[in-house]
Amino acid sequence: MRVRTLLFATYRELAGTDELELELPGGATAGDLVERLRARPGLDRLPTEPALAVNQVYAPLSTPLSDGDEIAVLPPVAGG
Amino acid sequence: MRVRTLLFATYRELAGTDELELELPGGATAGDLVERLRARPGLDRLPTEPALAVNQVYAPLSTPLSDGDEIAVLPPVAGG
Amino acid sequence: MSGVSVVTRDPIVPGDVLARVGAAEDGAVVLFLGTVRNHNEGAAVTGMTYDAYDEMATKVLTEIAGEAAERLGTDRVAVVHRVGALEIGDVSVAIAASSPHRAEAFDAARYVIEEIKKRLPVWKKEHYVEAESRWLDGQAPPVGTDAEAPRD
Amino acid sequence: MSGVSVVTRDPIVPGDVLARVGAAEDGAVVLFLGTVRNHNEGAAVTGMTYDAYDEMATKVLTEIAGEAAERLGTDRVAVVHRVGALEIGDVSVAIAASSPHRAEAFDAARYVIEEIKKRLPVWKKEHYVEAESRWLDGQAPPVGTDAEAPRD
Repeated sequence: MRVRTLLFATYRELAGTDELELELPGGATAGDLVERLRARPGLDRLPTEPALAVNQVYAPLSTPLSDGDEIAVLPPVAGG
Repeated sequence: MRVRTLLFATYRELAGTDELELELPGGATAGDLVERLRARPGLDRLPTEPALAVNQVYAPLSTPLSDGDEIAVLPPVAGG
Repeated sequence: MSGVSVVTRDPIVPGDVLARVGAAEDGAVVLFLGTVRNHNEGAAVTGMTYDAYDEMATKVLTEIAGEAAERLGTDRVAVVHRVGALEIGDVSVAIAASSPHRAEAFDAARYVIEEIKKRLPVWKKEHYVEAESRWLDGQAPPVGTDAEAPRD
Repeated sequence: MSGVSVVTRDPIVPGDVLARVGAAEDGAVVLFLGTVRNHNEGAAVTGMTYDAYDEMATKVLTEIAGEAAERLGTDRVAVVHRVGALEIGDVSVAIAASSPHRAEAFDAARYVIEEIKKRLPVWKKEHYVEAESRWLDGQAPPVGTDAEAPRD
């Protein structure tokens, strides 16, 4: 399956991009995606358990992914 | 001595006026003034210990008065 | 005080009160508006007439704003209280406070309105659809004790 | 919801946010403004750039406003968060709430800003007079647990 990954703020700067399209095996979880990301240059500095949103809803690492999902990797938030 | 008495809201309506000039003996206190007021028609319904301000500062009944003082007799307040 | 403390018969313009506070070092601004509502204790209300001991009210308001400024840690507090005949929706009181951090700005605005209710020499007569107008019950103001009497 | 919950790149006009709340039955209106301040932890600041996960931020803001409305007991909550490049004094967030009584209006406005800080997907990069710009430390957002995962 193919998923879309969005990166923000410091994580975007680590990745050098704000978006990645990744191919994952069926049954992959959000945690599996994070491991794949951490194997990429720059993103080895991503936390092992970053906050995630799957399709714009906060979700744990155990969340199973589906084809076409939008996964955002979110640094600690600082709005207001 | 002569003092000026101001009346507000319900107390003004009891008195039928918003201001009275009264002559008091030297050494009179604010409490003495209240007793004098309560002897007037309508003002017998004034509380025996109303809140008072002497020269625009909240003051107890025991406050000694001086010639020219401005004494306000204040119903419970309801601003805001 | 960069702010203002005033009792007025003119309509209150919230933006003008807001404009009295704020500074480059502030990260938080709180504005409170008290408005005349169309109901009270189950009765339909048509308006409210505010009576005040004007000169003293301005003094007390200035005192309250000064106390709020101390809590706030800045002098950026503004408060305007209206008196006279008000209609439903009219702003009876506007309070603005600003500070570097939000907790203090919320606290100061809240302090001012609570103290106004306790000790501002203002009274209100509510007008009803179906009953005679009446002066609302208020709070006994804090009268000085003998120990702290203003004269000797 | 008579109010509004939105993330925008346009300057915030406080009066417009205020105008989204208020009703004849309300006696209290609270407006909170967050503004960009010229200092942080001892360093002189020249401006702030806000980044956001726009679509999700609008959803989360709507959620927060809904929760505030429940606490408030009215649907009169409005919240606007700005993103992009802001200068000192610019309003980054405006929150308005109105209700019959003041305690609920204060509480709702406060709730919205506290929840924004906890879970709105927004980040800010501060720009300094004497140092390189940096992303500010934030709070870990509340990620769902396995028990409440959004899918099975």
